[in-house]
Amino acid sequence: MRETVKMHAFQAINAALHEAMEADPKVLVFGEDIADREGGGVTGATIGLSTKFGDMRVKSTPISEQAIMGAAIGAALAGYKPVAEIMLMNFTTVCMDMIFNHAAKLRFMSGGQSTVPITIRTLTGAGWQTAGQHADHLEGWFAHAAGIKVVAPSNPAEYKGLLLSCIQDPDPCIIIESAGTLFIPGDVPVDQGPIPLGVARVVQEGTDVTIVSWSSMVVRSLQALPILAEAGISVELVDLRTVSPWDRETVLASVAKTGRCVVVHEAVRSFGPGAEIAATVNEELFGQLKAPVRRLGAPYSPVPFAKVLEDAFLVSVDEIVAAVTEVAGQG
Amino acid sequence: MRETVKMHAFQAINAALHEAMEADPKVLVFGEDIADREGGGVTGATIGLSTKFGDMRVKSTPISEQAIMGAAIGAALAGYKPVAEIMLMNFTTVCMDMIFNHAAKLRFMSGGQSTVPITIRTLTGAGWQTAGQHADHLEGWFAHAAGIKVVAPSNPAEYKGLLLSCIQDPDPCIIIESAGTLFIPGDVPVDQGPIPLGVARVVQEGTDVTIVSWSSMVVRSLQALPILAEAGISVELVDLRTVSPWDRETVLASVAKTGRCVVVHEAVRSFGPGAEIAATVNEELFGQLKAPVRRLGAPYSPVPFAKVLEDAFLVSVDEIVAAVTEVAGQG
Amino acid sequence: MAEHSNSPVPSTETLVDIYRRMIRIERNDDTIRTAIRRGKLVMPYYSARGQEVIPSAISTLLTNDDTICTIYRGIHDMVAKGMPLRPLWAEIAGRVDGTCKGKGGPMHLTHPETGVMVTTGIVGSSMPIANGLAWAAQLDGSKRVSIAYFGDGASNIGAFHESLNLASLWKLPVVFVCQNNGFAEHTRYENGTSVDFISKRAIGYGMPGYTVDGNDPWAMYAAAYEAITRARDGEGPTLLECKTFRFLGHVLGDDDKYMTKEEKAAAIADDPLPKFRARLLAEGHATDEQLTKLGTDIQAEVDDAMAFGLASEYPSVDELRRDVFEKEIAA
Amino acid sequence: MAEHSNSPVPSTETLVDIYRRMIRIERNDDTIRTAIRRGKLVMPYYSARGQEVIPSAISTLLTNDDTICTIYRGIHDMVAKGMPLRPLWAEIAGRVDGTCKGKGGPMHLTHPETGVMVTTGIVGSSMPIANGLAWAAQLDGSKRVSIAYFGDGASNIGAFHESLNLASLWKLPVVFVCQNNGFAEHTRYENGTSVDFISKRAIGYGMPGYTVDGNDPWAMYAAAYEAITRARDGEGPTLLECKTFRFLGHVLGDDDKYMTKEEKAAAIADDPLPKFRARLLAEGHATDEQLTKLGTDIQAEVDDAMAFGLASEYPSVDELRRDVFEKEIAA
Ligand SMILES: Cc1ncc(C[n+]2csc(CCOP(=O)(O)OP(=O)(O)O)c2C)c(N)n1
Ligand SMILES: Cc1ncc(C[n+]2csc(CCOP(=O)(O)OP(=O)(O)O)c2C)c(N)n1
Ligand SMILES: [Mg+2]
Ligand SMILES: [Mg+2]
Repeated sequence: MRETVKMHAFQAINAALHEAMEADPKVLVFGEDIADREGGGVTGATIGLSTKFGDMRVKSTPISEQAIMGAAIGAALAGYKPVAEIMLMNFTTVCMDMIFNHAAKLRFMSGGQSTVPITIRTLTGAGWQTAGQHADHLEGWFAHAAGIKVVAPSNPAEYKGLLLSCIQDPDPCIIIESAGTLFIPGDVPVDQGPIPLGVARVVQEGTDVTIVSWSSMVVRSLQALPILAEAGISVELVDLRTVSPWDRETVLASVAKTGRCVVVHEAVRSFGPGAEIAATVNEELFGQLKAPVRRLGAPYSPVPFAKVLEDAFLVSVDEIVAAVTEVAGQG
Repeated sequence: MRETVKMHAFQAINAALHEAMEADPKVLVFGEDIADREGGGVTGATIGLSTKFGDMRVKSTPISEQAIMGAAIGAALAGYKPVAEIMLMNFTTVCMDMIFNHAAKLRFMSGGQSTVPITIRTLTGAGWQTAGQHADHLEGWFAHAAGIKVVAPSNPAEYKGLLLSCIQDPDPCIIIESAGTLFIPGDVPVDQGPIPLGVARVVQEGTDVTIVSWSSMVVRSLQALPILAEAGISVELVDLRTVSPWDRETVLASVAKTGRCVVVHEAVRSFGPGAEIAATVNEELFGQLKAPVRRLGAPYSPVPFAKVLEDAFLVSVDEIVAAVTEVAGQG
Repeated sequence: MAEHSNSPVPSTETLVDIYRRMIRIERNDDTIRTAIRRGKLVMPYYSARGQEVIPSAISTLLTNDDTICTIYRGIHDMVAKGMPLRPLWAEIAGRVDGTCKGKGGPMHLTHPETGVMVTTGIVGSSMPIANGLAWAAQLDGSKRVSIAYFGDGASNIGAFHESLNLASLWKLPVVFVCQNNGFAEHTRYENGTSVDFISKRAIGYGMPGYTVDGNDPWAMYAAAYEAITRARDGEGPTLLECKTFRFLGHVLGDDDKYMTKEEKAAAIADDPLPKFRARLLAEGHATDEQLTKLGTDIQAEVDDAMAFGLASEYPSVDELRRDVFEKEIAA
Repeated sequence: MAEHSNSPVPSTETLVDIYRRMIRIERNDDTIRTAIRRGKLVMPYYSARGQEVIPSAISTLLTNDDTICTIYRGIHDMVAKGMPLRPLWAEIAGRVDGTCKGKGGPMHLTHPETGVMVTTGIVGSSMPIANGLAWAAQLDGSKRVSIAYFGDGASNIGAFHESLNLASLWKLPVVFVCQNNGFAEHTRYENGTSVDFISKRAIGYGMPGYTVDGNDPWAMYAAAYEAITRARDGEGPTLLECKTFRFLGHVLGDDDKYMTKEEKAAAIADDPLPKFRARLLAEGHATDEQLTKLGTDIQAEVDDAMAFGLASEYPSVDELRRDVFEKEIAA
C-alpha cells in the first residue's frame, strides 16, 4: 500500500509547487501577494516558495491581472513554465483578452511555432458568503475556448497530481480551486506524481445511474452516495477532473452500462458545461438511455450573499439524491 | 400588405438608432469612431447620429473598452439608455469585468434598486479573413452569464426590430452583428417596430426535421432549405433570435411535432450554446425523438486566416443538408 | 449640506459635521466588529478604521444628489455619505430589509437615495462607472458631482488609466479619490506601485493631481473643496491621493505579518479621531460634553440599527429568481 | 548587427543599414498593395507607409536574440527586424509555407527565429507580453532586450498602464515604442488622448519617457540607442513616443475623410524616405548609384518572395486540428 499523508488542498498545492520548482528551474510562480514577504498568498498555497527559490522565480505582483497574464505568456514564449495565480476566478474577466485571445491561441495562430505552457491557478466557489463577484464557476467559458485546458480537482491528492500535470503540460491550463473542496483533508500518497489530464476517475463503480461531476460537486455527490446506497441505488460516480478536453470514453462507457446519467456541477446550469456532456451522451447513446440525462447546476442568478440564499444557490446533497432517485426509477 | 424598403443590416441598425434617439432623449450612442467626425463608425451604422443629435448624446471614445462600458453602466444607473458599441466581439474580453461582474449583476446585487438598461452592439463572425482575434462568436459565454440578454438577428428587418427592443429593454442586452448576415439586403417594413425579445421566429413550417439556428447560420440554413425541399424533406426552420433567454416553448413545440432536431450555430460546437438547446430538447422530449439531436458548429479551433481553412471552419450549407438528411432518415 | 459651501476653510459647523460623520463611521465599525466576534454577523469584513477623515470631509461638501462609487472597503464612505444604518445593518446581516434585500451583502451595498450607487468587489471598477454617472450629470445639465473611491493598489490596474483619460477628455465632473493606506492586501505600496506619489499619474491625463494628508480634516476639506468645486463648475476631474492607514489590516482576522509592529503602532498612536477631537476642543469648536453626547447618540443609533438588522427576516429563496431581470425568472 | 554599437550617433554603415531596412519595408509594402489591388492577395491590410524610420533605426541596434511584440500594423516592424520575406509572403497569402502555415495571416505573423514573437490584433496587447519576454531575459541573465511596438491610440487602454507599471517596478529590459501617427483608426490624437505628449505618462511610472521625431533617423537612432542601452544594462524600461504619420489611412481602402487634405499632403510632402536618401547623398554616406542598386536588389528580393508565396500550396483542412494543442485534435 502507498504511504499517504493527510493534508488539505492548499498543502497539496504547495507541495506540488515545491516539487515542480525543484524539478524544473524553468518553473516560475507569481501573482498577487504570493511571496513570503506578503505571507505566501491569501490561502497559504505558495508559502515558502520565495524563500526557497528566490525572488526572481517567485514574485508578488501589483494588482494588474493583464500584466500578470502577459508576463506569463511572454516568459512561456521564451521557454519558461509560469504558474500564475489569478486570485479569484472572477478576476479572469479583467485579463480575459490575455487568456482567450493570446494564451489559448498563440500556438495555433503561429502555426505551431510558439507554445504557451502556462498554468493559471484560480480560486472560486460559493460557500463563503463572498457574494456576487467572488464565487462564479466559469469553467464553461474556458471549456468553450479552443486552446486551453480546464482542470477542476476535487480532493487534495488530485490537486497535487493534476497541478503537477498542468505545469508539465505543453499547453495553457487553468486549474480551479473551489471553495467546497478546500477544507476537507485527504490522504495524499507520499509519492503522488502527475495525474494525466483528460482522464476521468471512476470514484465508485455502480450499475443503475452514472453521476458525472467535478470539483465541489464531487464532494457533494460523495455525500449523496451512502444515502443512495441505502435506498438500493447503485451509483457509478465519475469525477471528470479535466473539464476540457473531457474524457468522453469513460463517461460514455459508464452511461452505456447504467443507461442513466445525472450531470452535477456548481456553475450556473443554463448554457453551462453540463449541457455539453448531456448533449453528447444523448447523441452517442441515443436509444440506449433508460431516462433523460439530468443536469443539476446553479440557478440562473448571480451568487447571492445571504446564507439562506447561498445555500439554495448551490446544488444540495438532497437535490442530488432526489435527481438520482428519480432517474433510477425511470426506464 | 406592409410597405417595405430594401436595405442592408447596417442601414436597418442606423434607422433603429435614429428612431430610438428621436423617440427617447435618454438614448445615448457611443463607441470608438462612431461620430460623424470620425466617419460614423467603421461600418457606417452610426452615420448621421452625431450631426442630428449632437455631440453630447453621440460620442466617439478613446480605445478604452472598460471606460466605454463603465460610462454606459454609470449613465444607465442615472436613468439613461446607453447604446455602447464594442467594435468587435473579441474586444469584450478587455471589458468583461464591466459586462459580467457589473452590468449583468447590479440589478440583482442591489436587490432591484438599480437597473442597467444598456445595449451593447458588437460585430463579429468569420468570413472576412480577419483571423484569430476578430471573429469569435461568444454568445455562449454571455448566455451563461445571468442577468444579460443575448440577441443575434439574422436579417435587416430583424436587426431593426430587435435592436429597438434591446434599447427599450429594462435590462442589459448584447446584440451581435455577424459578418454572414450583414451584406444580404432585405425588405424592412417601413413601420418596422420592436420585435419582442425571447420570442423565436418560425421562418418556415415543416414536419420532418426542426432546424434551430440564429444569426449567420439562419442565412446558411435558408440556403439549405430549397435543396432539402427538393430531396423531399419538410423542414421547420426556427430562428431563435434571442439566444438568452431562449424561446423554449417554440423550439419544444416544433420538435415535439417533427421528432427531429438539428441545432446550427457559428460558435465553436464544443461547450457551445447549441449544447443547452440539445440537452433541453432531450430532457423535455425524451422518448418522443425519432433521432438524436444533432449539433453543428465550428470545430474546436481558433478562427484561421487562410480562406480554405476559414471556409472549412464555418458550418457549410452542405453540412447542414447532410445533417438534416441524415436525421430525416432516422426513426 | 443644503447650500454649497464657498470656502476651502471649514467652518465650525462643518468641522463638527466632519467629526460627527467620523464618529458614526467609527462606532459603526466597532459595533460591526463586535457583532462578528460574537457570531451575530458572518461576513468577510474589510474595516476602514483609521480612514475616517477622507469620506467625512468630502461628504460635507456633497448632497444626496451627488453620487459615490466605492469598494469592498467602503462602508465608511457610505456612512459618511449618509446611508441610513438600519438597512445597512439588515444588508450585512443578509436580511430582507437590507438595502439590497440581503442579496448584495457588505461588498455590494448600494443605496441610490443617498447617492451610494455602486459598491464593487473588483479592484479599480468603481472608476469607470463613476465616469458614467458624471457623464449623466453633464447631460442633465446639473451640477451633480460623482466621486470614485478606490485604494492605492487600484491605481495599478487598467481601469484606473482608462477612467482618468476619459474623464479628462470629456471634462467629467468626477473626483477620483485614492485612499492610499500604504498597502494592497499584504503588498506594500512600493512593491506594487512604480511611482512615489500616485498624484503624479494625473500629469499623464492633463489633470490636476494632489497628494493630501488624508488624516487631516482641514487639509482634506480644502482639497476636496477645490476638486468638487472644479467638478461642479464644469472644469473637469481631479485626482486626490489621500494618505492614510488602515488599522485592522486587509480583512478582519488578518495577521499583519507583512508590516512592522512599529509602523502599525505609530499609525495607531496617530489615530485621527482622538487627534481631531482634541483639536476641536482646543480651538473651541465644540465642548467635551457636546462631543461626548454626539458619540453617545450615535452609538444609540448604531445599536438601534443593529437590533433592526438582526431582527429582520431572512429572504425567501424565491429571491434568487427576482432582480436577475426586471421580470421574475420562471421557477 | 553583430557587436552592439557604442555610440548614439549612427555611423555611415548604420545609416545605410537603416536606409536599407526602410527601402525593404517600403518596397514590400508597395508590392503588397499592388498584389491586393490585382486580386492576388485578399486580406485586411494596415499599411505603415510613412512609419519606416522607427523600426529601421531601432532594429539596427538589435540582434535575432532580441525580441519584438508588434501589432496588426506591424509588417514594417517585422521586415525591419529581419524576418525573411518568403515565408512572410506565403503567410499573408494564406499558404502552407507561411511562417504560421497560413493560419495566422497578416495580423498574427510571428517568426521566433528572428525574434518576432507576437503580432496581435488587440490594441495594447503587445505590451504585457513584451514584459514577459523581458522577464525571461532577466531570468536567463542575458542582455536580451524586448521591444513592444504599439500606436498612440493604444496608450489609452488599460494594458498600457499595467505594463509600464510592472516593467518599471521589476526593472525589465523592455522598450515601449509608441508609433504616434496622430490617429487611432479615424480618431485624431487629441480626441482620444488627454495629454499633449504620451511620453509624459512615463512620469507616472518613474520611468524615462521621450518624444522623438520618428521620421528623423538620427533622432530615432539616438533615442533608441539610449533606451536599448539602458535596458541591456539592467537599468529598466523606457517609453519612446515616436511622432510619425501613416500615409494610407487606417486600413487599405480607407477614405481619409477624417483628416484634412492639407495635413495629409503636408505629411506626404515630408516623406521620410526621399528626405533621408537626399541627406545620405548630401552628406556623402552613399552614392546615388549605390542606393539605387540597393532599391533594385530589394525589389528583386520582394518579387521573389511574392512569387514564392503565391506559388505555395494552400493548407490542408486538417490544419484546423493541428496546433490547437501540441497533440493533434481527433477528427
Ligand atoms: C481585479 C481584482 N484583483 C484582485 C482583487 C483581490 N483584492 C481585493 S482587495 C485587494 C487589495 C486592494 O488594495 P487597495 O486598492 O490599496 O485598497 P485597500 O484594500 O487597501 O483599501 C486585492 C488585491 C480584486 N478584488 N480585484
Ligand atoms: C481592444 C481593441 N479595441 C479596438 C480595436 C479596433 N482597432 C483596431 S486598430 C485601432 C486603432 C489603433 O490606433 P493606434 O493605437 O494609434 O495604432 P495605429 O493603427 O494608428 O497604428 C482600433 C480602435 C482593437 N483592435 N482592439
Ligand atoms: Mg490600500
Ligand atoms: Mg495611431
